[in-house]
Amino acid sequence: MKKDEEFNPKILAFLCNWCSYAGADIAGTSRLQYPPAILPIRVMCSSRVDPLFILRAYLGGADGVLVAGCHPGDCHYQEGNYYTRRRFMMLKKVVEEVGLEPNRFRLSWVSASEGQKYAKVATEFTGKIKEVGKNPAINEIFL
Amino acid sequence: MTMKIGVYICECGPNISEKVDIDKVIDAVSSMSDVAVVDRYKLLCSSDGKKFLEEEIKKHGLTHLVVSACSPKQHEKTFMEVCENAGINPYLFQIVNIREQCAWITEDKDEATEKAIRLTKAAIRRVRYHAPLEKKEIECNTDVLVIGGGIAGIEASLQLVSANRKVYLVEKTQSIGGLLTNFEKTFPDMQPSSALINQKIQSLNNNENIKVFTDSEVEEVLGFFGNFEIKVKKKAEEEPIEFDVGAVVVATGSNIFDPKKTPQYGYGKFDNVINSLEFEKMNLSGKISLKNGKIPKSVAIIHCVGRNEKKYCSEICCMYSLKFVRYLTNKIPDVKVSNFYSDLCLPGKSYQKFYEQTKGNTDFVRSMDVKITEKDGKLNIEYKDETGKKSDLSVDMVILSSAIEPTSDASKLAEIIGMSQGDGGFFAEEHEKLGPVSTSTEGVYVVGSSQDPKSISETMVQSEAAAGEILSSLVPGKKIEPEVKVSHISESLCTGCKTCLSVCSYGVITFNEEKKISVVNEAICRGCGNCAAACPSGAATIKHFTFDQIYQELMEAVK
Amino acid sequence: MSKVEGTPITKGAIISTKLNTNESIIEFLKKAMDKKVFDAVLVPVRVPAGDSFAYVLIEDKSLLKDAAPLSPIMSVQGAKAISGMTKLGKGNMKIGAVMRPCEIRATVELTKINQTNLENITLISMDCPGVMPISDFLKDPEKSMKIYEDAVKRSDDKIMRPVCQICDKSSMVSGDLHIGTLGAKKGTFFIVSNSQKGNEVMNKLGIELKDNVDDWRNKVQDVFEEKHKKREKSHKDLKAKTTGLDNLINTFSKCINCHNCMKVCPICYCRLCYFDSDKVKHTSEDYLDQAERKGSIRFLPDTLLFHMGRMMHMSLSCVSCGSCEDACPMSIPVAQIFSMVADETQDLFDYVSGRSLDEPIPLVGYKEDELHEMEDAK
Amino acid sequence: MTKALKINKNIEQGILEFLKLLLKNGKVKGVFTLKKINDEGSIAYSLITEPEELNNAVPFYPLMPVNAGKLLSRFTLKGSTKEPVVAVVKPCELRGFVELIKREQGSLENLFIISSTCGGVYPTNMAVDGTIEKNLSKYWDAVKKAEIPAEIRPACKGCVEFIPYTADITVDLIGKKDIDKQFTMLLNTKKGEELAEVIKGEFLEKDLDKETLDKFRDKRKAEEKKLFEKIDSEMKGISGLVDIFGKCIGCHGCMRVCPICYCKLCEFESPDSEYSPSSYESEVKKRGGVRVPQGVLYYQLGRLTHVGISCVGCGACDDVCPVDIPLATIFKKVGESVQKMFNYIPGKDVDEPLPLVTFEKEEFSEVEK
Repeated sequence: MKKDEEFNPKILAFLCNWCSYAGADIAGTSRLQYPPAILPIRVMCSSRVDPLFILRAYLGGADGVLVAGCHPGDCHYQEGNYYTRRRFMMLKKVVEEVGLEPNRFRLSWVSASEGQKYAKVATEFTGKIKEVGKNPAINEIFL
Repeated sequence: MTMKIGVYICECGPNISEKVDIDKVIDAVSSMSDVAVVDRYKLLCSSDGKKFLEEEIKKHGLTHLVVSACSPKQHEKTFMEVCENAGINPYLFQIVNIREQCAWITEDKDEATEKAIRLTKAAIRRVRYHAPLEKKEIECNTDVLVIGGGIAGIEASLQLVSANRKVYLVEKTQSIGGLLTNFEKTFPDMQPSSALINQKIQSLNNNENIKVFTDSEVEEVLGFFGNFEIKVKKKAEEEPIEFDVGAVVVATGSNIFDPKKTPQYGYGKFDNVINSLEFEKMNLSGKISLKNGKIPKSVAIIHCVGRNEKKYCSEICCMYSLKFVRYLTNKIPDVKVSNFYSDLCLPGKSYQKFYEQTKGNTDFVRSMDVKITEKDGKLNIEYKDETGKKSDLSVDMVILSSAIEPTSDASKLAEIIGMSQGDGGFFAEEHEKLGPVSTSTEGVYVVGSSQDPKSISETMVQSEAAAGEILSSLVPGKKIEPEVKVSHISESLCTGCKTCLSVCSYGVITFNEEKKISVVNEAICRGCGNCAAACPSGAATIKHFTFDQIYQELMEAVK
Repeated sequence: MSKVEGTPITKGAIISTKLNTNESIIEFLKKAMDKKVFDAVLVPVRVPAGDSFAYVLIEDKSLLKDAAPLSPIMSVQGAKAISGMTKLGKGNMKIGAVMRPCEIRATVELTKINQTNLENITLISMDCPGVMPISDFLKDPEKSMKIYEDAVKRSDDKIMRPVCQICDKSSMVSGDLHIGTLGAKKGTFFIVSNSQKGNEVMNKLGIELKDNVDDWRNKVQDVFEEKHKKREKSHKDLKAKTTGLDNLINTFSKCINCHNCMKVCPICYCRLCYFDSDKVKHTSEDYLDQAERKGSIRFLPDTLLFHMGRMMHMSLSCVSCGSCEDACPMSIPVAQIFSMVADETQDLFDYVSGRSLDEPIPLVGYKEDELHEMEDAK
Repeated sequence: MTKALKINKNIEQGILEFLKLLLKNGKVKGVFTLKKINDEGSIAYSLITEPEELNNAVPFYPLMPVNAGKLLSRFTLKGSTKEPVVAVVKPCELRGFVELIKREQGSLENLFIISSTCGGVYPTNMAVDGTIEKNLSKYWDAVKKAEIPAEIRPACKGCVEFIPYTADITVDLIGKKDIDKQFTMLLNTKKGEELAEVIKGEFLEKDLDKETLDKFRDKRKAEEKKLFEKIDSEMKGISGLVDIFGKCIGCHGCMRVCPICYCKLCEFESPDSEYSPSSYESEVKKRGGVRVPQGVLYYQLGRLTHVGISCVGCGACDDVCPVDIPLATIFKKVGESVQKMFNYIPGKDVDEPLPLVTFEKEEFSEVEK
């Protein structure tokens, strides 16, 4: 197996187009600093995020996965994020129950104006992932 | 045909070039398979930049384009147009945001560069799996159906016809005008409402662009934004009238709460207990009198009738109760008026003033547990005052200020149009802030008190808003472009479990009973992708955000 | 009656070594990787828990320490690994894949129906002593390792899969290279080449091909002869027990429709099996109607249809690897029955599944002058 | 109190007679139940229309060759049965069927369901060599004493849902010492009462014996706890999972026999789960090596996210696994915890929506933590 080099985490962030992606943009335009470990993937609505994507990302070696969408009640598609929330909770429970680290996965509500919050979440979560450590799946060959 | 991907990195002046080592990015991605060209440019969104890209695409015969620049919210469209001009499908393109979410979030150039490389690689791997999507253009009908001939419907119609749009106005009673025709005056200006409504009805009647159907009800609404097929049934006529419109405005107004449901007020039991609408009519007739013809010397107005039952504040009752005080004191100088209320709702600049001007002519009794009985020919109001002390008052007449509620046939109409009903059974707007007059069905708008209890002025605002949206989105001669990044359900893979149906917020998925599979109406799908995530077998997918595309992107990002 | 398949190969080389077969093959692979003949190799590797072996594509040579070309079990049929990796096209890496002869034969069959792309893959087989049934191995993996080793040393096949015990193609070379241990003097083994690709590899490795593999060829011939006799006898006995409608129904009566046999079969390549598709789903009326005709039907009714249907679909390509039998939770001798049927159907067209890429699958072609014995129901 | 019918007959003959009468009186057109189908004693679910054929039926045989929920779904997949049919199934099979109905994969219309308090079933491979046959008397002794029969499926050992939820008739078995002489059928629904008309017996108002069953449930809970604790000790991190699932041969038998899996083409057998050579190569570059075909863990964890919410813990997956992965225990444990989160009991109520196709606006406020 490959040797571990010094740990700078890779964190996938599924961002909904209307709120969280815009929020992340605001964070940038207002030059808020947060760790570049966060790798954004844009989806139209957080409800597009199939739990299998998160699973694939984890098994594929992502050290953490963040899903961000509009605040409950503010979904651009009316109710999408309520389903996202249920699916996410379900996935997290599964992960926890099979003895993996649920704290590698996070769901956040970030509105189009909440650049501050996005930067905060990104920073906190990256910190958390650094505590949890490198995703062991990255060195696993028998997946 | 072999794939040739062109990758272009925008310096964005100093914005990107100073924070990201662009040459490093170029080195890192050049070796990726199918990548034909990688280059940098000072400002790709400039007209020179666009020209440069266009020529590059042609020169190298590129099949796919990746641009690492700013946020897609800034320039995705810009570069998609470039693709079109250069003759490649705009969806064989991916923009990478290395400015807002990369260059601008860290001072560490190496880190920013590393991230820029990851994101660009991910985009390159994603774009390989892009499929061309064809823009659809649909002819649209610019006529409008307005349901409800009250002030809300009339105002919307006026706005539309004055812009030379054809409007079909459907009213279920025998005449238009709605509730307003029962009022002598409107609050808070106390101007005659006849002035307001009649003049509007006048200008409608003089307009040849409007077709009014009274005694009529909408029977069927099929189709989608720009192309609705309507059936209207006129009472006493056999055949329904059929016509097409591009948009629908729902302005069916509201009812008042039936006080019989709150027996403590003795409505329907005691002659001189009447509801607000009955009082408006009595007042309009010119003579306010008791059942026995006598003039009332004392009148009580009970507020919030039905509020507990309805569980919401009807917003306008306080104001029209104050209006009633004015009616009474104008017509019966020596009358004693008492208002029994629990809270007063007086929002806005003018309402408070109206209250100040009126409160001198009446008592305000803050009370609870109001109960009305009859005592030797007079009405006796038993109540608890603020301190909880039992007390009572004897009056000649009681007016019940009833809550506002949806019309009895609201749910039937919701059914026909496919609108959802929200709290209290009022028609639900798409979004309280983002879409206050649109509904979950594109092209269907809801205005006035059928959406929520409202004053006349608020109603006017909504009617004009809806008209405005329609005028700007349905333009004669201009085709509408439905979303192309929509859901698609594979007929052969669908197992017919209806999971997608249950999660779709827009009801654009229907079930084919004979084939036992779900079918998407791509013309009205909004493309959120909820169904694709919900479908366990991958039968449902969403164009341009397919499993493959996202999977390839994320695997490269975490590589 | 099927014939004995000899081996036509005459060219090869004798390599001396102190290592056992497993080690020698791994050494060979390492060398090939050092010389950049292969960028990566595909070999069975023991899983960390030690209770199974999985095919692993290896670029980092250190991972070869747990590799076991002669693994005691066949957990996934190698052809499935090759098609899993290349059915969507050819990769850029040059890959050396070490597999059992029956796995390579299945790979050849899949290649004929475009389920693999062998352009960058070199197929390497070895004289196969057979594999243990997975269930036997799992009883005590560590012990099983020893048992298998000894059995191989004593070339005793009693502990092997039933179909391995009667395999008369255990050294058939249809890949590019083959490691021969049969007939080899102590401290040596043979490498024979069966293709241009094979020759090039040998060339790059600086191994000269000579005509000195007769000992191997003759020994293979003997083994085939002997196994072939065994095979025909066992098929004969099996026939008596399992053929005829009643026998068939009884044999498959324990089937629970899990379709494991289909899913692990290296030849079954359909994404959606016909027998999982809507075509075998009926209305309640149909089912009740069927029931009424007999007073009672097994539910689901189409078990035999599934197994016989599968024979129609794949017996011409069946390589008798035995994966289906290992996967059957109800211990139905699927592999033995299918190998019996396969021998017969392949004989019809004197076709041997996986013998050569150049032989088209019988049912996608025809000869004008053939099968006359079928005419007029003789 | 429920309406009940007491029949003074040995359970086996009694129930067969009942089923025969149902056919003879034309109450039903067919009987769906377990039946000996040959002299070798193979037992399979059968659809029976001829009363005489019921002589070989064994409705309460402790075996689940296939989860009957899946079979009833097949039977009614293309529309509810026009003719009435009665099915004798185990509680978890009924729950599986109900979960499938929620996914539009079947219909209860014109189906009469008879179930029983269930003592559990033996692993299917014990049917192969006739071991079950030998164990039968031991099995029924245990059931009569409300004890857990030895050697039954692990899933059954730890099953606390042994009382059917939506059956029209529930036959009272557990803890009933005298079922050789008499037995009671609880008539839970109008449909149940309608069936009961055909047979003589004494009608009474009766419920299941709560005390006995509670004791029995405690024994089951204890067993379940053991199983869960053992698996928990093994499911430690990614390497723990690799140790458990590493030997998976990818036969997907667990998916095919699962009463919840209903997709025409499983996501994990679809093009979505096929990997291009380039993705293999990038994985190799990343890890030095990669299993081929890859995706064993992805398949198992992925299935957990698909079926966990509805897993009825029947244990069919355990039996079908050729490499003895303790799938049922894992799926049951994970499933139950997911279900608890939405306080959902799969198969309890056919009108209760599946948790993932609905939502509450106010819930999981802790989610952002």
